[in-house]
Parts: sequence; structure tokens; C-alpha cells
Amino acid sequence: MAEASPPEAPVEAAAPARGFRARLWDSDVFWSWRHHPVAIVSSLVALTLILAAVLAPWIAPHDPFNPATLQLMDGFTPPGEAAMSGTVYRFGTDDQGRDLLSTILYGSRVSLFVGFAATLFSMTLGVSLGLFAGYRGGLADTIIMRVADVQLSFPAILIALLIFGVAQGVIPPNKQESMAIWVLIFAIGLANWAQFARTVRGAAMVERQKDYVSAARIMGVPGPSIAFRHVLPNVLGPVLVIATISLALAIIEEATLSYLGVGVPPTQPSLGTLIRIGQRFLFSGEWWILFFPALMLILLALSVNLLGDWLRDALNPKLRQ
Amino acid sequence: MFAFILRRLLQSLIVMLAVAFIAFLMFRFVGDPVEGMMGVDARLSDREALRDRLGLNDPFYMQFWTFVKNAVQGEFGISYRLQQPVTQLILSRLPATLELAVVSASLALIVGVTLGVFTAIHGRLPPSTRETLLALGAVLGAGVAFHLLGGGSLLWTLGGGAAVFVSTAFWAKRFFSQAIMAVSLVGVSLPTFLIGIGLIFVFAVEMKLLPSFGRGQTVQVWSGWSTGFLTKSGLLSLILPAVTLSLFQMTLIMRLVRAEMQEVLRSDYIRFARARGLPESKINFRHALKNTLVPVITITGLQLGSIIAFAIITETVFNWPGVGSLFVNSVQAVDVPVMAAYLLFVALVFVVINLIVDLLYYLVDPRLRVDGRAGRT
Amino acid sequence: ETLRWARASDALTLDPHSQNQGVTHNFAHHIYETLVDRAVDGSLTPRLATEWYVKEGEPSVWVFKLRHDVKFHDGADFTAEDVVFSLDRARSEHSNMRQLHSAIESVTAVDDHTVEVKMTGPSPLYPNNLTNTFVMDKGWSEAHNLQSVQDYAAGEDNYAVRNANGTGPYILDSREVDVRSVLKRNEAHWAETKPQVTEIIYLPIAENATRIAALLSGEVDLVQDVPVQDIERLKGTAGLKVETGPENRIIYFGYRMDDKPLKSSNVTDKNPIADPRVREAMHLAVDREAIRRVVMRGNSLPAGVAMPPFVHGWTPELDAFPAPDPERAKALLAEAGYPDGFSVTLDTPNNRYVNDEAISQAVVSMLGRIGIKVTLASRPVAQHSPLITGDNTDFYLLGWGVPTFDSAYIFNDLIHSRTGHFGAYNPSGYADPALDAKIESLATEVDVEKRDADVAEIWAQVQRDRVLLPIHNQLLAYAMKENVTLAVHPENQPLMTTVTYGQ
Amino acid sequence: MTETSDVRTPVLSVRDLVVDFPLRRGNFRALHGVSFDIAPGEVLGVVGESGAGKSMTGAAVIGLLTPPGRITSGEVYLQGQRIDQLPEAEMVKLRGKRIGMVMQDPLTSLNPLFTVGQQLIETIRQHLPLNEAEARARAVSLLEEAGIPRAAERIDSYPHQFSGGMRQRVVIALAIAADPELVIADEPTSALDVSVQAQVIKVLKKLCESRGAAIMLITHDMGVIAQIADRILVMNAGRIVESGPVGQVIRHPREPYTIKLIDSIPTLNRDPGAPVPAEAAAPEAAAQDAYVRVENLTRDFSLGGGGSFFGRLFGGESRIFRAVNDVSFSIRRGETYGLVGESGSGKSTCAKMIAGLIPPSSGRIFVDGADVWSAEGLASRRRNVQMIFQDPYASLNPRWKVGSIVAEPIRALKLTSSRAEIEDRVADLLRKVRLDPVAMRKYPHEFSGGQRQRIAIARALSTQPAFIVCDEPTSALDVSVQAQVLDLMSGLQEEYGLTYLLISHNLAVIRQMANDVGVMRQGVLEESGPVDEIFDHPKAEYTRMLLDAVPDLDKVA
Ligand SMILES: Nc1ncnc2c1ncn2[C@@H]1O[C@H](COP(=O)(O)OP(=O)(O)OP(=O)(O)O)[C@@H](O)[C@H]1O
Ligand SMILES: Nc1ncnc2c1ncn2[C@@H]1O[C@H](COP(=O)(O)OP(=O)(O)OP(=O)(O)O)[C@@H](O)[C@H]1O
Ligand SMILES: [Mg+2]
Ligand SMILES: [Mg+2]
Repeated sequence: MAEASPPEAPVEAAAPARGFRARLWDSDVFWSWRHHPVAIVSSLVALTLILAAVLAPWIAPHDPFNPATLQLMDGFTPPGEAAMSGTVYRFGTDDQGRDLLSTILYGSRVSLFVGFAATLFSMTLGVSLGLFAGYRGGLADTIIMRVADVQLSFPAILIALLIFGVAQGVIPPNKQESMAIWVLIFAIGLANWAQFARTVRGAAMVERQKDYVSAARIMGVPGPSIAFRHVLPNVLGPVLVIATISLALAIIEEATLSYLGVGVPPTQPSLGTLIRIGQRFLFSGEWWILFFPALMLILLALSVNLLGDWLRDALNPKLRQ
Repeated sequence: MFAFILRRLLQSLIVMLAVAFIAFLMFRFVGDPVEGMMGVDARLSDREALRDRLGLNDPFYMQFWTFVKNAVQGEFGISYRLQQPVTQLILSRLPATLELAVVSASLALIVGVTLGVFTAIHGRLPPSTRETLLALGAVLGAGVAFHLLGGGSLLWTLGGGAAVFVSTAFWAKRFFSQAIMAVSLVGVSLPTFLIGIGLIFVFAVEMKLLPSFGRGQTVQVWSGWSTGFLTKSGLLSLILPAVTLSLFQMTLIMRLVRAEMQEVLRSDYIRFARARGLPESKINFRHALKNTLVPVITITGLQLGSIIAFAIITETVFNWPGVGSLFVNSVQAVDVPVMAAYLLFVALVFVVINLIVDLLYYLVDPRLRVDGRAGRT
Repeated sequence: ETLRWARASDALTLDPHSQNQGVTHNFAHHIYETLVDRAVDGSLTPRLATEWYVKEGEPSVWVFKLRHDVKFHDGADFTAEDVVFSLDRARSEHSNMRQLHSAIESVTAVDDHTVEVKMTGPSPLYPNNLTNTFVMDKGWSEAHNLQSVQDYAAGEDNYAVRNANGTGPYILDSREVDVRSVLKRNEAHWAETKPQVTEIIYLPIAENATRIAALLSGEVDLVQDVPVQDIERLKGTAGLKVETGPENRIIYFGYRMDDKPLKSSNVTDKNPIADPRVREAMHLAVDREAIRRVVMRGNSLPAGVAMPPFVHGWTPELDAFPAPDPERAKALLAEAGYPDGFSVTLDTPNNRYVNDEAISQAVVSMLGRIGIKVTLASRPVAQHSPLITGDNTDFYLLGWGVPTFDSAYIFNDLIHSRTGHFGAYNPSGYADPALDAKIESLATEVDVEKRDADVAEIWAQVQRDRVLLPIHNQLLAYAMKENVTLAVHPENQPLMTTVTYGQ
Repeated sequence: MTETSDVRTPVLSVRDLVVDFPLRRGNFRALHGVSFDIAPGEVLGVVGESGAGKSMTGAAVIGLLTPPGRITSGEVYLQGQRIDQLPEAEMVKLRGKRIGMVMQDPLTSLNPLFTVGQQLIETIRQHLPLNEAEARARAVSLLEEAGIPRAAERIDSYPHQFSGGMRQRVVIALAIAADPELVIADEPTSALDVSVQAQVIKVLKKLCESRGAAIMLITHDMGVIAQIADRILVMNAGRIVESGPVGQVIRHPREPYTIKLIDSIPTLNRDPGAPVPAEAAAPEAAAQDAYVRVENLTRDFSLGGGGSFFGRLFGGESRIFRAVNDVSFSIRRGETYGLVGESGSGKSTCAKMIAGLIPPSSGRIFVDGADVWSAEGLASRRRNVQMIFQDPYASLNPRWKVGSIVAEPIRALKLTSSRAEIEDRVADLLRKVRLDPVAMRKYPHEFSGGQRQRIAIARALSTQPAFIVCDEPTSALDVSVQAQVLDLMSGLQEEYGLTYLLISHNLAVIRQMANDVGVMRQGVLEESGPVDEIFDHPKAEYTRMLLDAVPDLDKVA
């Protein structure tokens, strides 16, 4: 027997790194991040926005969520001009005299949390069910997809109303306020899983036919493991696209729901609610009430989507170099 | 395959039953219809009597049962709000919605797929920092320039900026595809409402080119179907809502196509197709595209369904007399018969669309077909 | 001239007796006519009835003399039979107008042009209830099986919902619900002066911004329901003008003031608002002027009493309100035993009145400054109203229009304790049997002076006990092309017959 | 360089070609200055170690290197015209029309969503001025020429409905559809049985003779080289180590690598020095112990219409095609059963049914006494059965690193959970199939065809399962690596008593490895029995024909 002499030129001499930190630093995804300016920039932007939101109580010049500190007469002050009370607000004030900068910072906390958590929730639920349906087929597929049909037939708003109604019956009143945000996340997440599920299912049905899945089946890899570890990475492309796009959607949906009286009260406006309020002043000249929150949302959506694009590429070995 | 379709139709009955059930479960959280139906100074006893008569005091499963019993006989009742038969109301609103949905879905599909393929080919590499900054700079710069020169309002400047930006971007395809990717994101990160109003402002108020609301003049084609396709004002009215509605889906489809395309373009059969000497266009639009279709079909189907069903915001903004705005008004007025019948209709739409989508899978991908027929043991 | 008239919502039905709702009545007024009409100042004016009086010797019978030579759109003559038929129909079981006619015992046609309405008792204010009760043609109605109002709960369809035959100045030409209705001038109308508008195109446009855009782009001529924030811009636009005027509607806050603990408060053993000092403090905390200037952009009349100035019983003294005094308010709270304030939830609608949610927010912040921590719960009106009628709120915002222009209308629903058909919108728990009795007697009191005195007394007590916390009267704004002129109607029911063209 | 100095301009001329892959961990040079010419009408055989850069050379010539690979330096001339720097638009015009290419992986080269016919017709019409019907006629004749029986019937099938060899023939048909001047054939016959192989070679040869085309034939099969090539090029590690006329190189190899290569060529006749198959070692006692038993196995496929919309949707006019017809055989424990036969005769289908991937239409399969298609059979199969797929590339998850791929069976059976241990084991396995353990951190697409096949083999062997179904396990391997892999397989068999079902077109491999052999043709098992008996005294006509068609190195003049 010929001795095992590696025939290839050993280009990659470095031994694989050991240790978690080193492995992470060395991992392809991280490497790709380090060499991808857009990824760096957009993750910095996203991080800044998130940090700013998290640190709002410490860095915001005012506390817009404390109604007692608001000066109604300062309402509609343009950015940079002195208000009635003499205060100068950098981003101006809204119709209640709230400092827009502070309100955006505070409001982003709710929006970001709800947006990310709801998207994550619907993604997890949708992807799991979709994989299961697509990989298993048969009865599981039928049931899951018909449930999806039912879900699709209801607009998010109605689903949320139902969940809130039920929650109000189930959760004791003194807990309701603190639970509201979770109910909100649950509602939005539940309203959006079907598109993940159907997309993943379609793609999984295609992947299931391929030989690498057969190979895994022969090896005795259990079904769920095949679905998640083999099929999922191969259908992740569309999932990431939908997920990143859903984020902005979830933030806006949250605003719709608070308009319907579910979720956070209008005295603590989220980013979406701020935009909704700002829309009223489109024709009347107070552009800043809409402009800054919308800008914030666009920045957020942009950075998250660009990050998603990068991640999609980074996770695909063929696109990486 | 006929058995398959038959089975699906049977399942759809169950779906619709479930939808109706959940609907009745949730109606009591939407509000009290009697509030809207009675004058403010109606007596409490009269309200109570009306509530009784409407069956609102029954437990929801009784209401559900009554509804199902009537629905089976094709009887969906009379709208609380408009006092007209529900079936007739929905049918009269359907043409408007369907026309809008078809136009905007086609628009989204055609433009989205084209741009998706385009960006997949030209923008394989993600934009560099310089390009991103350049893109942003171009938008803002052009906006500011417009602002200084024209002194117009903000929307104008941004609109003009975007136009300049897009046209200059045409100089460089690669740059252009990055630009499309970035700009398209603005389309999905802003609420539809804002986009709609923005378009109205630019094209109706400032330029006075297009109507700001409504369907324009419609023509009765055959009994019950009024179309806006046959008149100039009807077609003009269609433009803004269709664009607004399709923007989101266009972006979604575009990004999906792009994501999938990039992957497919790296596959061996595409390489071999090149080796066979097929022209780029054929490789991209025939070979590669078809392999990206499964997720695209899925999403398009879902989106078409939701346009037909819930084009609520667009229809409201443009005062489009479709089923979406009917639904909004019904929810606001807690018009239970309309909501219930309407949700059933939506369920039907989704069941049918998803059935078609599943059939299209078989059409697109022969490998699924075999599996579907030979069946699993 | 053709007038394209846009407003926020459509008439719900053409059947004039089935809905008691402003927009529906407003539309119907162009096609159908009432016996009496109300002038802009609130006084009654003749329409199909030329005169009306209480029958001599029979204090509970009203006599109406009818106009001659009036024809329905289909050519039929207008007679007393039609009035009898219409009044009977309006008080039939499924009519939403029947409250207004609940005191009728019978209606009879004395001759072709005289009708007698016999009431169950003296009803001095009855004609006020007729301003929205329209007259249909008996023959036409019977031909189409319209003797009674549609019972849609039972799934009945009704011809009158989509077809109309009135005596009014305009004839229905075509109608698509929620989309557009076209009315043509009735050339055979009895009035001497023909309205200048020959054709009305009525366009419901729900979205504020779209409606304004339609005016800006020249696609409509007249927009009702102009959002306050857009008034300035429209005024400044060449070729457009805005008419403003007070609406007959008061915006106020109500609260639970009985002894049961509030549901939403941190004070769980008693009701802080039951303490008059707390209510006083709340009144003192509210800065109505700031609300007017910022929230309403100057478009409101701050009010000290829960009654629009149009209403009979209004006096400037009642309407006076104290300057806001947070310091004093705080002191009062401390005095009442709440130096750190308390918490409570405020329910507000967000799609019903002008800037309703914003008003509530402003008040939340004002109350916050004196230490009352208010949680704001904002909902669409369809979910908000049931809270009030169902006694499920501690603190709420509501608006109240007074179609009869009489204080009794306010007392009946907002002040009278919740018994029988009184107090439908009074979840305050405020109950004073003596006051209730006084309110009930107003309906039958024929002695005008005595009645006025009673009204004043009731108001005095209401103000003293601070049963309601009034904020302001809304202003209405109509925007239109410069060459169109239309005055604001206090009940927001403008008639296009009053539109004039030219400067 | 001046082309005019030659009397006849070479069709293809490659000068100092260097191909680099700038990878994350450094630059990888796949080709280190390769130069060669091919004259008109000449067939250049390219042989060499798997991973030597043969396919890379072909891809570089036609301008289809996979990114990030690129030509760093060097020149490529087609008929004297420099083409390596042509803009993409110009290259497109050359491809297919003037340069035909057969890619190494025929199974992934066809678009799965189009029928074979559609792909042929569009290629033909792209290059030749024919209408739809004419193109179709030509497509059918091309397929027939390439040895697909009843081509007119099968042309509307989708690629997945074709067997490996049939797909390879389609790819060849596609490459020569426009009568190109230069054909780059990368392992065009690896999945073909010897008789079809002979036919394909004839077609290529005809192209040379009639049109003066040049052929660059990359192959591992020295027999094929001997049969068709005029000159031979031996590559190793990105360099050309030797070249010259075929007879000369084979008979008098100069370079040590070439010598080793030629030494490794297995022959059909039993090599006295070769390890004797386990049969001799195992006592007769094992004979009655049939580990795998296949009884009356039959499998039908419906051939769906690629035709009309409804035809495709509802499959109304689908015909039944019997791919496997009443096949019975058994394999004793610890032995190897060879399955040979015509391409498209149902071997892979059998293999898949035995591995439990597709259900048989009728018949039963027992592995270790349990019915594979019953519930308990399913469970036991998990532990005991492995499969090497005919298409190794498709059987590797493209998103996984090779390390995880090879380790998967170990993880699935939870043989060990220590990360380091698994890593060591994988490295060891990779070394055994002659791959650098660095490969662990790469993805399947970064490998050559033969390397991928070895990854698949390493995976199958990683847990020493009791039974391995090997569907053409060495088709993409050069003879020296093949020898090593076969050694490894028989070594494991001796050590652990593994049982193999070995499908191969290489009769020499079968002879070397198998105890028993079955010969299949058109779904039917023509004959079955001990390998020596059948190879030395074939009874069936087909077997005899097959054995005769084996190209013989000795015939090289
Ligand atoms: N995309 C890639 N990225 C990195 N390295 C690659 C890539 N493709 C091929 N290689 C490497 O290039 C070398 C040459 O590959 P090539 O495909 O030319 O081999 P080959 O001679 O055709 O071998 P085989 O006979 O196995 O097909 C191999 O070592 C392989 O690992
Ligand atoms: N899914 C399928 N649908 C229809 N026909 C199929 C399908 N799979 C295989 N066949 C047909 O079955 C026959 C046997 O195929 P199989 O793959 O078993 O051949 P094989 O003996 O492995 O050939 P090769 O040596 O070329 O790989 C072929 O004619 C093929 O076209
Ligand atoms: Mg190769
Ligand atoms: Mg095979």
C-alpha cells in the first residue's frame, strides 16, 4: 500500500486554530466580515442605533416618556430653534412638545426589541414548520400548510386583536402592562410565520430530492437533524431575505397595533408610532416630525438588510473567496 | 393529479371552516357593532334588543354555527353598516381590487425579476464602502442641490435627487445595481402610507399628471364587472396605486431572485450551459432563472393573495374602491357579516392561490413531480 | 355649475329613517326634506311645514301646516298622507329615529295640508326633533314595500337603501357606495331661488391627506373635514380658501366619581376622584389655552362648561374657566390626602374627534405635572364607545354634539344617572335623585321661564360638583376653491343649496 | 510567437499557462506553466494524478475557470488566434461552436429543470441554422450516435430520469452538437460501460477524421488512451511531467511518476501478485450466510411527458418504464458482489433500492435477515449500510466543510463525541484516500472530480459499516489512486469483514475485487456467478461482448 503522502501542494500550512475565541476569529464568516467594508459599516451603524436605543435613558437629553416633564407649549418647535420655554431642541419637537431626538432614542427601544424579537419568533416558527412540512411531506405537510392557509386569511391586525383579547382574559390585570410587549411580539410573530413556512417548505421540497440528503438518510442521520443541519443551510438564502425585510415591517406593524389600542400607549411612542404621528404633518410644514424617525427606520432597515446580504454571501461557500 | 386537486379542495373546506371559527372567536374583540348602528341617543333597552336580534348575546360558537348554517345555503346576510347584501357588496368591490392586484403583481414580478437578475449578474460583489458612500452622497447631494436651486419642498428635492441619481447611475451597471439594491430598501423600510402620499404629492399635487384618488371612469364590461382598463382616466388612475402596491413586492422578489440567482449562477449546469455556447441572456433568464423560481413563486403567490385580500393601506390612501377598503371600513364599524364573509373569501383566495403555487412547483421542477405521483411508501 | 364635494365618509344608506347619523342625514337633506329645518343660529325655520303650533286647548297636540304645490321627484304630489306615513315609519320598530318620536301617540292627517301629532304629554320641544326626520312618498314606498324600516338583523334587503324619491332640491342620479354619488338639480323644486350648484358629485375620501391632496390637485372643489394642521397651508395656497366656524360639539373628559375604588388606580381602597378637591385639582391642572394653541392650532373654543355656545342654556359666565394653577392643584391633592398623587388609566378614542388622542396626551402630561400618573389607553371609537356604555372606564374622553340645541339633550345622556333610557353615556356613577327628577321634568315643562330657571339650576349643580371636565368646542373647517363660498354649518351638515359662486 | 512558422497551425496551442486561486489562506497555484499543442485531427490524451490540474487546463482553455480562479499568465491560441484575453462576448461565440466541452461531472452538468431534448435543441439551434423540427431530428441522431437506445422516445425525459452513463452521453452529444474544431473531453467515458465507451470513442474519432478536429481527451482509462490518442500528456501537481506519442510513453515511461502510473493499471486477467479476494481467505462456512439477499426485485418508473402543459401537470400520457426487472442475487457476509452491465441497465436503481432510498415496485430485499423496507429493517439499516453514490459531488452537502461531511457518520452513530478525536479520525481517513487533511477545512466545490469521489469514499468508510453499496466508487480516480483506494477497501474487508456491493464499468476492478459478479442488461440480470467463472467462461452473449470490448493496453502499437 502506498504510504499516505499528501499529493497537494500544502498551501494551507496553518494548523486549525483551537479554542473558542480563536476559532471564532478564524472562522470563515468572521473572516469574511473583516474583509467586507459594507458589512463592517452596516454592523457599526446597526450597533450604534441599537446602543443608542439601549442607552437612551443615559444619553437622551430629555425623558419624553415622563409626561410630567413635557412642555406642551414647546410643541412644533423646528430643529435647532429656540422653543417657547427657551430650550433648543436639536431635532425639534413633536405635537406634544416632546424632544424628538430623545423620543426617537426611547422609541427605538420598543421598536427594535419588538422588531427583532417578533421577526426572530416568526422566523423560528416558520422555518421549523416549513422545514418539517417540506422535508417530511405527507400528512404533516398537509396539516401545516392548511394551518398556514388559515393564518394567511387573517390580517395581522385581526390576529393581534384576538391574541390581545385572549391575553387580557388570561393574564391578571396587574401583569398586563408588563406583559403587553410580549403579547405584541407574540402577535406580530404569529402573524408572519406563514410566509417563512411556505417559502422554506418549497425550497426544502426541492432540496429533499438531492443526493446529499439521501446520503445523510442512509447514514442514519435522524430526520430533524437532516432537516436542520443539511437542508436548512441550503434554503437559508430566501429566509434571510424575508427576515431582513420583515424587520422594518414588524416595526411598522407594531405602530399599527398601538393605534388599535393594543401594545404600548401613545404617551410612549415607538419609532413606528412617531412615523404615524409625523404623517399627519406631511402637508403642514412640520417635516422634522416625520423626517427623523423615518430616517432612523431607513438607516436601520438599510443596515440590517445589508448585513443580511453579507451574511447570506458569507454563509455560502461558493460566493466567498 | 386530479385526485390531488380534489383532495385539496376538500381540505379547503376545512380551512374555511377554521377561518370562520377563529373569525367568530375574535369578533368580540373588534368592538361592539351596535355602537355604530344605533344613534348616540338610542336607549339602552333598544341597544340590548338589537344586540339580541343580531345574536350578539349568543356565545360565539352559536354565532359561528348560525353563520355556517346560512353560509352553506349561500346566505351571508346583510351588512350592518351599509345595509346591503354582503355577497353583492363584495362582488361589486372585487373588480377594482382584482384589476389593481393583477397589474401591480405583474409589475412587481416583471420589474422585480428583471432587476433581480440584473443585480445578481452585475452586483455579485457587495458594494464597497466607497460605493455605498457615493450612492448615499449622490442621493443627498442631488437632493440638496435641488433644494438650493429650486427651493422646492422636501419631497420634491428627494424625488428629484433620486431621479438624478438613478440616471447618472446608469453610466455604470455595477454601480447601478448597487444603487438599485440600496434604493429598493427605502421602499420596504417606509410605511406604504408614506410612499403612497409621497407619490400623490409629487405626481398629482405638484405635477398634476395623475389623479390622486379613485378609479377614474369605469366601463361595465359584463354584468357586474366594471373595468378601468378601457378608459384613459381609468388607466391613469391605476398607475400610482399599482406602483405603491408593487413597490414592496418588487423589492422582495428582486432580492429573492438575486439571492437565489447568485447561487444558481455558480452551479455546474450553468457553467456547462456557458460551455455549450448559450448566450448570456438565455443562461440568465432561462436556465438560471427557472432554478430560482420555487421560492419566487411561493412569495409571489402569497403576495398576490395578500394584495387581493389586504391591500388595505394602498386602497385607503388612493381611495380605491376595492375589497381592502371595504374591509377596513367594516372593521371600523364592526360590520360582522361583511367581515365574516370577507374572511371566508380571503381564505378561498389563499387556498386557491396556494394550490396553484403547489401545482406550479410540479410544473417547474420535474423532480417534485415524480415524487408527487409515485408517492412515498 | 358642478360641485365636486369630498368628505371623510359616505352616507350609510339612502333610507332616511334607518340611521340616525350626521353624514347620512346631511346627504339625505339634499334629496329628501324635513318638516322643519334649523338655521345656522340654531333657530327652527319652515321647510315642508310652513307653520306649526300647539293646538289650542290641547297642550299635547302639535299642528303642522304643510307647504302647497310640492312634488316628489317622480311627480307625485306631497300631501299630509305622506307626512303621516313618514312619521309612522320613522317611529316604527326598526327605525333608528324612533327615540326622537317616542313621545308620539298618534299622527293624523286633518286635511291634505294639515297634520296633527298627538303626544303622550306636553312636549314643548318636539319640533326640534324633526329636523332630521325626512318625508317619503307614501305611494312610492308602498309600491316598493317600504312600509317599515328594514330589519337587516333578519337579513332583509330594502329598496330604499339604494333608491330615493324625495321632494328635495336634488335628484339622485347615480350612486356607488363609498365611491361616488351624483346628484342633479331638481328643476321642479318648490323653492323660489334655484341653487347655483346644478350638479353635485359627492366623493367620500376617507384619508385626510388624500382628501387634501385632491383639493390641491384640483380634482375636487370642496373639502369638508379639513384636519386642523392643514388649515394654514391651505389658506396660503393660491386659488384656495378655508372657511372655519364653531361646531355644535363639546369635547370633555369624564370620570368615575362614586365611592367604588377605581379599577385602574394604585389607590385600591377608595376612589380618589370621589373627593371634590381632587376633581377641583384636575380642573385646575388643565391648560385649555395651551391645548387650543398647540394641539388645535388655534382652532377651538376653550370651554368651561360642557355645552356648546349654540345650546339653549349657555351663558358666558358658565363657560368661564379658571387659569391653570398647578401649584394650587398640587396643594388640593395634598389636602385630599394624595400628596404623591395617584395613578389612573385614561381611555381615549383616536379616530373620532379632531386630534382626540393628542388632546388626551396633552392632558396626561398636565395631570402628570401635579402628580397624577395617567396611563393612556388609545383605541378606535368602535372599541372606545363600548367602554363608556358598558361602564368599563375610570376616566375617558368623549365629544358630544347637541342636535336639539337644548341643554336637556346633554342632561339626559351625560348627567342623569343611568336608569331607564337615561344616562346612556354617563358612567360616572354620579347620582342625585333630585337632580334626576328635575332633568326628567324638563321634557314636559311648558312654562318657558320656569324651564330656563331649572336648566340654569341644573347647570349650576353640575358645575359645582364638577361632573364633567370640559375642554373645548371644536371648530370646523371647510376648504374650497376660491370662487366657491360655503359657510360652516354648526352641525357639520352643510347644504349645497347655499353654495354661491363668484367672489 | 509566430504561428506561420508551423506548416500546420495547431488547433490549440497553450503556452506557459499559470492558473491561480487566490484563497483566503494564501494563493493556490493550480497550474504551473503548462504548454502543449494539438494539431488538427489529433487526439491528445491527458492523464495524471487526480487533482493534477487536468480539468483546470480544460476549463482555462474555454475560459470557464470557477472564480476566484484566474489565468495569471500564459497564452492560449485557437487556430493561431489568441483567446485567453478575449472579452466575454467574444468568448461566448467560440464556446459550443468552435470549442466543444464535456465537463467532468456529467451528472451535475445538465440543468435539472429542462428535458434532455430541450437542452439539446436549444444548443443546436444556437449554433446551426435549423428549425425546431430539424434540430430535434439532429438531437435524436446525436443521442443515437452517442449510444442511447430508443433516443426518440427518451429525448423528452428529464436528466434525473437518465442513468449516469446516459447523462454522460447527453453531455457528449451536447459538446459535439455543432461539430466544433476543438473538443475538450474531460473524462467523457468514466460512467460508460466498455461497449458504449467504444462507440463514443468511435464518434470522437470520426469527428477528428472528417472535420480535422482536435481533441483534448482527459481520462484515467489508459485503455481508452491506448485506443484513440495519438499523443499523451502526463500531468502531476499542476505540471506536465511527460509527453510524447502514446506507444512510446506507455512502453517506455521515463518519469518515475509515469512509471508508477502505468504500473498501477489493473488488468482484466487476474494478477498473480494481487491480493486474492476474500473468498479464498474465508472458509466455506460463510457461504450459506447470505448477508444481503435480493429477491425478484422490480422497479418501474413512469416516464412523464415533457410535452404539453397539462401533460406535464397531470402526467396523463405517462408510460411505464421497467428499469429493473426481476433481479435476484445474494451476497455472503464479508464478500464483494460486483454488478456490471450496460449503462442504463438498472444498476444504480438496484443499488438505491438496496440502500433503502427508493422503494421497489415489487420484490424484497433482506440485509442481515431484515427486510429493508419494513419498519425494523429501516432501523437496522441505519447502522449497517453505507453508500457511495455514483455522483459523488451531488452527494456532498455544498454548505458543509469536508471535515464535517466525513465526520458525519461518526457523529450520527455517536461513536465518539470528542472533537479532537473525531478530527483525528477524519484526518486519518483523508490520508488513507490520499487527501491532505487540510482538505477538512475546504468545501466540496473546491476539489477536483477525483478528490470529491475520495471524500465520498472516506465518508462511507468512516464508520466501517457492515455493508457498503459502492456505485462506481473509483470512476474518477486515476489508476494509482484507484489502486490505493481498492487496497484500502479490501484491507478493511479483511480486517472487519465488510460486505460490498460494487458497481463498476471497469471490469478489471471487478475482477480484482469481487467474489461474485452479476451482469445486467436492460433491467435483467443476464447472468450471475463467481467472478472467475463468468469472466473466463461467459455464458451470456452480452457478457462475452462486454469482455471483448475491453480495450487492451497491449494492443497499443
Ligand atoms: N474552486 C477551487 N478552489 C480551490 N481549489 C480548487 C478549486 N477547484 C479545483 N481546485 C484544486 O485544483 C487542483 C486541480 O484540480 P483539477 O480539477 O484540475 O484536477 P484534475 O486533474 O481534473 O483531477 P481529477 O482527475 O480528480 O478530476 C486540485 O488540487 C483541486 O483541489
Ligand atoms: N427517476 C427516474 N425516472 C424515470 N426513469 C428512470 C429514473 N431513474 C432511472 N431511470 C431509468 O432507469 C434506467 C436504469 O437507470 P440506472 O441509473 O439504474 O442505470 P445504471 O445501470 O446505473 O446506468 P449507468 O451505468 O449509466 O449509471 C435508465 O434507463 C434510466 O433512464
Ligand atoms: Mg478533473
Ligand atoms: Mg448508475
